[in-house]
Amino acid sequence: MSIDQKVLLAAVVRLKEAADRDFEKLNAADGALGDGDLGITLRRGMELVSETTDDMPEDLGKALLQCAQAFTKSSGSSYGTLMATGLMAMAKSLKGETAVDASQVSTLVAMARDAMQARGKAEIGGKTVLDSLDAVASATAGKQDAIEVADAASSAVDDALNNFRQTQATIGRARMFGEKTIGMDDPGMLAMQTIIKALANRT
Amino acid sequence: MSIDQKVLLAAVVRLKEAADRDFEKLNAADGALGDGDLGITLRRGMELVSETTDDMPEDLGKALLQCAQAFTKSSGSSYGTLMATGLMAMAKSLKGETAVDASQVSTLVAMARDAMQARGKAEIGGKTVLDSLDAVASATAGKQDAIEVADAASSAVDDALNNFRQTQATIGRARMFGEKTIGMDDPGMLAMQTIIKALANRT
Amino acid sequence: MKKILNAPVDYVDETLEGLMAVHPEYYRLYGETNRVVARAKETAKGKVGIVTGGGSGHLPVFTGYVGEGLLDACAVGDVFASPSSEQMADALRVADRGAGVLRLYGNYGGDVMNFDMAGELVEFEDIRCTSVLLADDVASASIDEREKRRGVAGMVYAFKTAGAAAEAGQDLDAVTAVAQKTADACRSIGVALGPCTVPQAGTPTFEIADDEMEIGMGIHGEPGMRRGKLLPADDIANEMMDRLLEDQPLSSGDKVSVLVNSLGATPAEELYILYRTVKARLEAAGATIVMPLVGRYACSMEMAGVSFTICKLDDELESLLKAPCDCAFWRVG
Amino acid sequence: MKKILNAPVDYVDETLEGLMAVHPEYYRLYGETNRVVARAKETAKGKVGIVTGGGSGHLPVFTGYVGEGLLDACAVGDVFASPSSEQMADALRVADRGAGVLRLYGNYGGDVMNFDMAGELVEFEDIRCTSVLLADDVASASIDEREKRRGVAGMVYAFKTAGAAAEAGQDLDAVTAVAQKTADACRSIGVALGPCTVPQAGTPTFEIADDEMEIGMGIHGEPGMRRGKLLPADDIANEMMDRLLEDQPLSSGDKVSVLVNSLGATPAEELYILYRTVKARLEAAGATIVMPLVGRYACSMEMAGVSFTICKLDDELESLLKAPCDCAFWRVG
Ligand SMILES: Nc1ncnc2c1ncn2[C@@H]1O[C@H](COP(=O)(O)OP(=O)(O)O)[C@@H](O)[C@H]1O
Ligand SMILES: Nc1ncnc2c1ncn2[C@@H]1O[C@H](COP(=O)(O)OP(=O)(O)O)[C@@H](O)[C@H]1O
Ligand SMILES: [Mg+2]
Ligand SMILES: [Mg+2]
Ligand SMILES: [Mg+2]
Ligand SMILES: [Mg+2]
Repeated sequence: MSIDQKVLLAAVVRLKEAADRDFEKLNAADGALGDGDLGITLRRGMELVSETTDDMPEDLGKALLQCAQAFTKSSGSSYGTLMATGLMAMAKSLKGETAVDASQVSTLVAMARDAMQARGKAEIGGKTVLDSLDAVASATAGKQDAIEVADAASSAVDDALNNFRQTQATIGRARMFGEKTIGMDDPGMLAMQTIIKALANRT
Repeated sequence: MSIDQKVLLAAVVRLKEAADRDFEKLNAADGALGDGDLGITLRRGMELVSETTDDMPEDLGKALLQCAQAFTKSSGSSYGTLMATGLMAMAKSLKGETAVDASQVSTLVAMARDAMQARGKAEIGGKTVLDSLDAVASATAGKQDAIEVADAASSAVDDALNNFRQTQATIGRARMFGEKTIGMDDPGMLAMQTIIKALANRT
Repeated sequence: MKKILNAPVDYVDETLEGLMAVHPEYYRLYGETNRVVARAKETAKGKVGIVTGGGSGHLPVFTGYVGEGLLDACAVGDVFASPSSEQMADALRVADRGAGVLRLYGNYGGDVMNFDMAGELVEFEDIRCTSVLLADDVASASIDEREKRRGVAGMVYAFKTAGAAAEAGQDLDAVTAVAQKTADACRSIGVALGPCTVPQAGTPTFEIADDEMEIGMGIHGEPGMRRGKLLPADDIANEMMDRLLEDQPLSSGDKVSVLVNSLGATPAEELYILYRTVKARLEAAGATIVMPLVGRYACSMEMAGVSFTICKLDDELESLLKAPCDCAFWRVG
Repeated sequence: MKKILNAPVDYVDETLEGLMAVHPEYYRLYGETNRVVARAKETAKGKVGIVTGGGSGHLPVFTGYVGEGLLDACAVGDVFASPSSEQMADALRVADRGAGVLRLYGNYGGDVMNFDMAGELVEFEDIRCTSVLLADDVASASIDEREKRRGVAGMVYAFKTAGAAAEAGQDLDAVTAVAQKTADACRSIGVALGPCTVPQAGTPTFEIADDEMEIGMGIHGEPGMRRGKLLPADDIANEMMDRLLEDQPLSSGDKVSVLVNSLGATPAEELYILYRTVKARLEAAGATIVMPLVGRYACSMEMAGVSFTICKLDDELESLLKAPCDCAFWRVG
């Protein structure tokens, strides 16, 4: 199974539902280590994306660029900007394509990760959303089958959270909380769990 | 018995004690209807008066002027200024005298009352310190004997409080509390009770 | 007590010490008790003096407005307490340059008695004094008892216009007339959301629930007209404007200045939010707004809340309001 | 939530609406979302532009400092949230008069990413951009990790000196160098006594007991260095000065300016009380104080507390600091 406009539109619906569902949870997680707006950022971003689904281009590059712009417009929060950056990187590489194979997911996610790293200047391993993406890129690498890819991505975001929970935050507002962050989940990694699970249609 | 420098000095000692004793009570009464500084005003005034007792002039006019100045200096609160005004009026009329008879008390208190009324522009009957002085002036009028005068003054300040308790304040900060002041004592009348009782050496 | 201070008894003297250290170009201390603030530079002989005075805790009021085109001296009391008549007399003395002095201050019992007494003291020294009292707080008495109203932020307008008149060389009677005209033209009302603490008392001036406000509360926490649920900004502004316009109706062609003033803690953001409604209401009444003032002009330390003052202008007052002035807290021109 | 507002979501737009209504002589709105504040009057062709941006709730920072001798434009985010990169790009566009634009703002993750992105966007339009980030809060990282420090009130100094350099006709590299020199010369620290409430969150940014203070707390309530009992003013000032002087030692002959800044609720009186100790400490270190600033220059709405900023000056910075500037919140010269 390959990913095309129809698949993307269905994913947007699931993503919006997931953003609504996890709104409070993400705000609370960000509230404990930051300014408590992460649920807002994700929900508002998905609302704006949803408003554009009627004219979602068939060209996947253009479609993802449209999604990126929704995130840029919706707010200036770190997560929104990082999402826009990641989407833009994928958009560039998909320009002109109307379908993409599941086997390419790993490469695309890695592209997003790299662009976001360039933008935010954080290290891999710093307990941020980058580490979730890194885990997803690795876990899906070499997989061809859509179901396998979805399964691998879905467990990778869970694993990433588990693997980093006992480490200390080094980036963003959370950094100031130092050792207190040990044992706590990074809000951005939680948000990526919401996103990947919705994309993979796994719960 | 006539009042002279020695009597005055003894009265100052009693007044200072009384001001210390009633400090909290007067602050609390003023706190309920004003700014809560009346105990401070009285205590601070009597402290400054006490500091000058070593050079208290024999001339009662000069002596009372000295007391008045202590009250002017100590603070700018209404009560301090009214006290200074009343003392100054008595001082003017006693200039050059070294003794004054108990029979003159009524006239002197009336003088103080009138000067304070001119200064503060309140009516008699407005539930202020003026009404306490008015009651004392009336009750001591025509009395010759020091003990009789003291008794009359002492019960007059109590009666004034009882007579005005159920009326409404019309002057100063208390005015703003309107009907709430019914049933409450005017702080300035309470302070005058402290003063007159200490002067009369009655409790 | 959530305040930054040393011994409460030193609050005012230390404030003045810091103020002098930061602004020697504007202010100097004067008088036996160092409780008079005068202009750093002596004014020219023959200029009418303007003196104010009152309790501390209201910066920029009163002390802050000593400066060119404004006041000549200020007698400084303890927090929320009148200065003594001796201190006021000192302020009158330093302000007198042979042309007499206007006493321009807020209508509070203690201040009135002490300024009267101070005037009597300096009369012996042949200093002629006049008085104008600000009584602009519409919440503190009905219009029939205007003389009982308290003075609040409206005094800033009177300082400005009288100060400009004196600087322009007008004589004592003329300066006094300008001040009186301004005082008559001002109407103010406040709303309080939270109290402040008088250092020497140590407890908040009043209690108020987390979801309440009090319309008409005085700047020392004097009880207001109505306590109720905290309303949206537009509703608060409308209620305050209702009271002000009821008291001094405006009609087409009127010119006003308006002061939207924080009592201390309320941030600038919220003053600007309120100003939208203030402007809309004034314009709806047909009035033209001249030189609106939005900020902290007359505070009660860390009290949360705002006050509105409307000052109705004629051509004379308008030009005096726009004339230059300069102090550490306010500059025009 | 003890605040004066309408719908929380409108807090920023209504603030801007009021600000424009009061000060049309200083400001105008620009951009698709009306979230760019630019100077009312277009500046001359060839003048280097200076743009800032950041979250709202800090008036006079950031928006307030748009004005002559200061900034050209500001991108305005929601309360305590970065503006979007599109808004920043609009600010860069309106500020560009052909000589390039300096991005001068505080070191916060979101702002940095968005300003970088905005710069990439306008690069396509041939607008040359440089960046200087304020990272003056000594409590937010050790001196070895200076690039991780947050930007706080020190930015006021950088706005002033860079603004003066641009107004004097210096080119982009020179203006950028002045801004960087100022940023390097600034050290700040805050102390918080009470929180503020972000309208859309509706709850206070942090909790703190009635007898506690937190030294080093950030302007958005970021955790500080030490929470403890509320100390006397002189002790608070000494502890803050210890940290600042440890970070940037001063010696005889040094010239500094110092900003004693209220975070919002703390009244002017208390700033002056603190200034006594600040002055004593600077003078004890042998430094000369130039143009001390005491007041509300960078706030966090109704937060209670203060910050100190020391800006070490050389002759160039001193003369740029003293050069004229004019906005609704600050005037020099
Ligand atoms: N520089 C960065 N690089 C990578 N990830 C980051 C960076 N900054 C923040 N994040 C991620 O974003 C999350 C916080 O996002 P958000 O709440 O939008 O931040 P803020 O509100 O502080 O702008 C963090 O938990 C982290 O995963
Ligand atoms: N104008 C006045 N005329 C007569 N008595 C007055 C007047 N004003 C105040 N008082 C008396 O003084 C008392 C309050 O004194 P004080 O606490 O010193 O006032 P404040 O603190 O408001 O200056 C009142 O209870 C009243 O008895
Ligand atoms: Mg956040
Ligand atoms: Mg945020
Ligand atoms: Mg009192
Ligand atoms: Mg008093």
